[in-house]
Amino acid sequence: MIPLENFLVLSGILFAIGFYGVLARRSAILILVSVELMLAAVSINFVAFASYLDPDFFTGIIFSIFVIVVAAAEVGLALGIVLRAYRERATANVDEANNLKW
Amino acid sequence: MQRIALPSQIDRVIVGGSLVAGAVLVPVLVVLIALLGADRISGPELVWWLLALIIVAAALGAVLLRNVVRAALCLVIVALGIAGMFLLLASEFLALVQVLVYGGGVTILLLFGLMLTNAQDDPVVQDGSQKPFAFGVGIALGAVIVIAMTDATWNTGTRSVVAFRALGDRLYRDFGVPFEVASLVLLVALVGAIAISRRDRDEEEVA
Amino acid sequence: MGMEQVGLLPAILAGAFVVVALFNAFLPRRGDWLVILAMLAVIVIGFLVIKDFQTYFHDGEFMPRGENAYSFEWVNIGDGLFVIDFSTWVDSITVVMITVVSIVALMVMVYSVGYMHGEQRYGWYYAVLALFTAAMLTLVISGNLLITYFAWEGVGLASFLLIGFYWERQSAAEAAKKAFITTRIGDVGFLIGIILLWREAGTFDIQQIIHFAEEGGFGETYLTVTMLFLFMGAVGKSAQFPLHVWLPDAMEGPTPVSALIHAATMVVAGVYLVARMMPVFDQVLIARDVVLYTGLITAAMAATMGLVASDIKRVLAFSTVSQLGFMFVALGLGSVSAAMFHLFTHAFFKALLFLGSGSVIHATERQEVEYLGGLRKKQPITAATFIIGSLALAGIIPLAGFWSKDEILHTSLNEGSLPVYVVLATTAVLTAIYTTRLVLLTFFGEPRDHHAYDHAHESPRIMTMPLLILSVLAVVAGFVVFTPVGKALGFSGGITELVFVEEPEKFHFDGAFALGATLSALFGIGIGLAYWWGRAERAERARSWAPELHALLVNRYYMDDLYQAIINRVVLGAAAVIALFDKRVVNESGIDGGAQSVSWFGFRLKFLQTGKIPNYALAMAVGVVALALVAFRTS
Amino acid sequence: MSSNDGYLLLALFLIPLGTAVLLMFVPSRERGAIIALTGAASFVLFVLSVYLFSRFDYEGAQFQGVKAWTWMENIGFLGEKGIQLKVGLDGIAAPMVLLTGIITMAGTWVSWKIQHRTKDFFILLYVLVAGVYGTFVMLDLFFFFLLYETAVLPMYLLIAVWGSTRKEYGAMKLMMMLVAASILIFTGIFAIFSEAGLASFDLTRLFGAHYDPTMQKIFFPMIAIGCGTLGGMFPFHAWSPDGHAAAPTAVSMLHAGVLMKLGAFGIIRLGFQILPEGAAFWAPGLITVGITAALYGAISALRQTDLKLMSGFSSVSHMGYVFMGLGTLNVVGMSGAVLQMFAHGVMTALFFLLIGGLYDQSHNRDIPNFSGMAKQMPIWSIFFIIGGMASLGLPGLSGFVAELHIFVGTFRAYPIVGGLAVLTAAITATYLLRMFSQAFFGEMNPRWSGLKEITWTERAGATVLVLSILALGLWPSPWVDRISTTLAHTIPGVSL
Repeated sequence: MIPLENFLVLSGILFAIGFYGVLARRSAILILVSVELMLAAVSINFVAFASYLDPDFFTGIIFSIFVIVVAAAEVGLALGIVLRAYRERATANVDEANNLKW
Repeated sequence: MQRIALPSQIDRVIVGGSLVAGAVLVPVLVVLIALLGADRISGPELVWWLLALIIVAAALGAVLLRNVVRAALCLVIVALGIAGMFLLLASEFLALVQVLVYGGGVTILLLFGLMLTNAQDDPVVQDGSQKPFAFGVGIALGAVIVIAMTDATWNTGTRSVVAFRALGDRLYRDFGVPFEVASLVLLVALVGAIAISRRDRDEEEVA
Repeated sequence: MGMEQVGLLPAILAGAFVVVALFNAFLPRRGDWLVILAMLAVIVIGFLVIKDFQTYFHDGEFMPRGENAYSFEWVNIGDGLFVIDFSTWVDSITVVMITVVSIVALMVMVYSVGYMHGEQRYGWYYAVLALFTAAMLTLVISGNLLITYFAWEGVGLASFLLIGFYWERQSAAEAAKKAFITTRIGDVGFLIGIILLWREAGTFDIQQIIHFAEEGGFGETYLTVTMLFLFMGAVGKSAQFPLHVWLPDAMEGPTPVSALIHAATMVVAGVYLVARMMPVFDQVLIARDVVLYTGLITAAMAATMGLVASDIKRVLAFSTVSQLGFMFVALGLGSVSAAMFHLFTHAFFKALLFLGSGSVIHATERQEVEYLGGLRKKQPITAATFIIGSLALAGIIPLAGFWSKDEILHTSLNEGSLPVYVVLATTAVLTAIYTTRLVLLTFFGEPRDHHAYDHAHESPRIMTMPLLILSVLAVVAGFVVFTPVGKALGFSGGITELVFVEEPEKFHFDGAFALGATLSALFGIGIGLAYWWGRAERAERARSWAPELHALLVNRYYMDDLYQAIINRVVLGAAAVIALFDKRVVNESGIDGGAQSVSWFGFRLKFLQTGKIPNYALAMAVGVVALALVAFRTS
Repeated sequence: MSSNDGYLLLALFLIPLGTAVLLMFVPSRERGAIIALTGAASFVLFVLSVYLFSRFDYEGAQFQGVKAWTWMENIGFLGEKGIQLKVGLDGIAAPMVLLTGIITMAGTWVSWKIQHRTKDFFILLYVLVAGVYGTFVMLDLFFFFLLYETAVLPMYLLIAVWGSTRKEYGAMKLMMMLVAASILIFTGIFAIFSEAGLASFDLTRLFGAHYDPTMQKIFFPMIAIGCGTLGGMFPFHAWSPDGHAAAPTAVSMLHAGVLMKLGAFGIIRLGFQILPEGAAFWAPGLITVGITAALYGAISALRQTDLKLMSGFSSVSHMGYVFMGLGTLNVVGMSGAVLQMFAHGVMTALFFLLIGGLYDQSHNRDIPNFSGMAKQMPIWSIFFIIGGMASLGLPGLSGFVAELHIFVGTFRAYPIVGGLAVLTAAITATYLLRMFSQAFFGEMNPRWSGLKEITWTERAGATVLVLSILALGLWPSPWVDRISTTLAHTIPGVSL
């Protein structure tokens, strides 16, 4: 049997990679991609815990479904924002979106 | 809308990706099969290792590749790998959903986004100035999570296969209201996405 | 009416002060009559008080320490811990002081009716005179050191107001300021001394303090330091070295004021104070020596300065300082009697001299001797009385000054040492010289300023009457020491016992000694006559004869310049440094600097606000990792 | 003083508050109504203050006229009687109430001259007065602090809108320093609250509570610096000269006259009465700060040419005496400190009133520019000289009584410091007399021949203040008895 730790470590690594992507990427779309990676990592976590720890077995899976739903919604919304920003500023580069600057 | 150069891109990605994947995967596969033969690991574990390798490699590709289209397509591989993981965890329904939503919808959306924002015009400089810091923080975060996960002792019980019917019962009976809320969220998000991304009237006039 | 009502003396005048100060504009003659009436009432009551006091001398019964007449509590903290009693104390010293103050004050007030006639602020002048007299009477009847201080400052205030009476003149304003600040420095010591006495004795009551001291309640060093502080007050008020500098400048005030305050009464407050505290001074001989030598230095120094002064009032001022020095010498030798006797006689002839000089100034509107001369023809009464006063000052038998000065010289030889006597005797000769010079240059010889001379006339009766009365007193005041005279005045056992409370047997008239004193005074007068008789230009010759010495004396030993330099360099320098410190360090560095450093940091830190979301995300991530690590550590 | 007088104590701070509210409904154009209303209010307050002062039983050391209304209890961290509107008067607050009454009345009269936004000025002024009265009579720590801040905050607007000479700077500096100081007080108050463990802000109960000596030693300086900043304590006095220079007349009067006393009052209330061991530990520090401030302020004042700056530094010097008196830890010295609070309040209010009367006409306060003013403005000069004489400690005027007590107390504890303190009085005399002889005496400067004598309202105000100076100076018993009894019985560890 595959130990639970395997899944957990995998999800951790995946989460860290996604996190790196969020911080390091400059294109808004690629940041979205990285966010998706993080969400996926969390999903693995949920399902693995559900499978190994939860006698009822379902709660984690249902949460994963919600995560996927929210992820889909988020991508849709985020793309809308990116498109809008691109039209306004002719770039999808987040470094140039610095209206909050002093 | 600007030019769309998708087909040739996808060809190159598929061919190049397959070559790279093959070059990495084949030796690993050999090692794993050898381990399996020596009874050091079980069959599901072999599959897990393979999937894990693919997922990590693809994820790295998604955050490291300079070509945006390739990076986005790497996400598809990650999504599919995770769907495999779900299968290993005996939740076929989730695997299905994962393939449909991520492998299909999300990726297509992202690609559209890329196309519409002309991201490929300047594919080389995709990384921000704080990349080294991000690298350090990423490593640190990963290390923290991994140490935390392995440090703990998990009281693992028996596993059972998810029955579709029981899942449906839970989803629509116990989690009915959240489910409805989630669908509402989706709806609002879609409406919102349209509202945000559509041109204002005066903008159209200018255009 | 008796000693219990002694508090009425200042009260009446204080009332007159309030009424005249506030309402003089609405009173006929600006209220001068009110003040004079009050003064007359004071004299009547004062006479009754003295009469009452005399009953203690019936049948030779000797009451040396007087009587605590009246008291009420002013402040009482901790049920007796810290009490200020408004108590009065009448003894022989008080009686002498009341007599002197009320007679001279009345003379000056009457004289001022003529002298100050037509002045602006005429009512205000009388109001302050009333204030001064009230404070001075409070000072002399007080039985409590704090009340003494209270009155002490009160007379200082009145003196300030009267020196600065012609405040439109910058010099008068400066003189008033100088007088106030200089005496204030002495008062610092006085107040410290009072509080130090209280610290050990636990009371401000003079008799209790004396009692405490006589029982040895104070440590010797402690008491010495304390009495020296106390003496500082006397030094300031009585214009002794080194705080004598204010008195010559104080002559900027109206001349009657100089007569009252800066010759006869206020400046002797220091003498009065030391006399009052004599039993305590007796416990610490070092302090008494300090009194002695302060007096000696002052007497000699002031007399030399008086030799060259050209302002008629300043000569008299130096003479006052010098005579006060005589009194302090007597006190330093432990003889209250001699000091008080000299105080008594000096008050009359010095007031006379000042009022006489006022008469001259009133007539000529000049007060430098180089513009005077020959005035005896124009002002016979003034000249005659002035000469009587001068002779009294010089110490010619049998005028008042002779007896008292002789007594001090006597004491200095008996109680002190030969050097002290020699210095005093020399000073007495100098006194005779400058007195002669003053008289000669003012009233004899040829007039040097004909405009002033032609303008001059004898003063009106209201001014000459006080001169005549005072000149009579200047002649006879010394006789009171003789027993028959005292008995005639109503003091059974003679007035000697009144004035000479401590040592009733002490006053001895020594014929040989008196002859010596008279001869030395005549010698001084002779020198003066030889030098200045009809020849005013001799003053110029003195300048050429010893220019350095002359400059030294004219510039008053450069002490004023020294003090001015100290004020300018040291005090104002320190003030500049501290003001700069406050500006630069406290304000600009401390407060504004603090504010600016916040603003500086804000300016620097704003660059962290890049506006780039990935930067914020990175910071957040660092925080997450750090928090996770913390969670690790704790679990 | 009966407990029904508690209603009057409450009225002391409700009347000014009500006046402020009423003023809001008076149209700004109705100057007559504004003057009538403020005049009536200030007079009633004055009468009430005098009445309460005279009714105060000077033999009773405890709070008198205590009255309490529950406001918050058994909520959250508060227990029974958690926060109450509790009023009461003791022998320290009584003279302060009287002082506030006097200065409010004089300040109101003087302010009728103001032409610019008169109504708004008076609204803020009366809010300030309400805060001052409230702080003096409140026996609840919560309301004490609330009203303390209420008294301080209107100052900013009053200076920034109606001030002169770098008013924004002065107002900002004053506000920043006082608010920063309030943080210290606030911390101290909560330390006291939690250390007492009574779940109550009732001051009378907090007085009796037990506090750890170490905690007292830590928090006393916080209270002392926090309140001391408002009291102009060296080296946190920097707001005072600039703030006074910028403030309009009545505000300077109230500020130097009353608000600075609030600081010293806070040190007594919160510091000495609640944390006596901390106070005893830090008393030498207070003495040091006090004598330094006294000398420092006096010497700085020697060098000032602006009349208001000079008065400001003079205030620093005189408040130094207050801290010195408090540090003596004996009844005489501490009584002197409270007396000095009263005495300085009255005479500094007189100074600012007179300086304002001059500045309104001449728009100049530089001493060297003036000469022979006694000719042009004799009444003004006489008032000024009386104030100056009080300031330099002339017997018969208020300053002497206060300073004498402080000197005596200091000599009891530290003779050398006492000597320096007496010397300071001579320096005070020096700078004041220099100013007199320069500005008042001598030839009149023809530039000022157009100046008029101060107005009748100013004369009336100055007369009230001078009468107060004389009253304390000539008959100090009513003050001394009240103050010393309270101090002797309410502060543990204070020697007689």
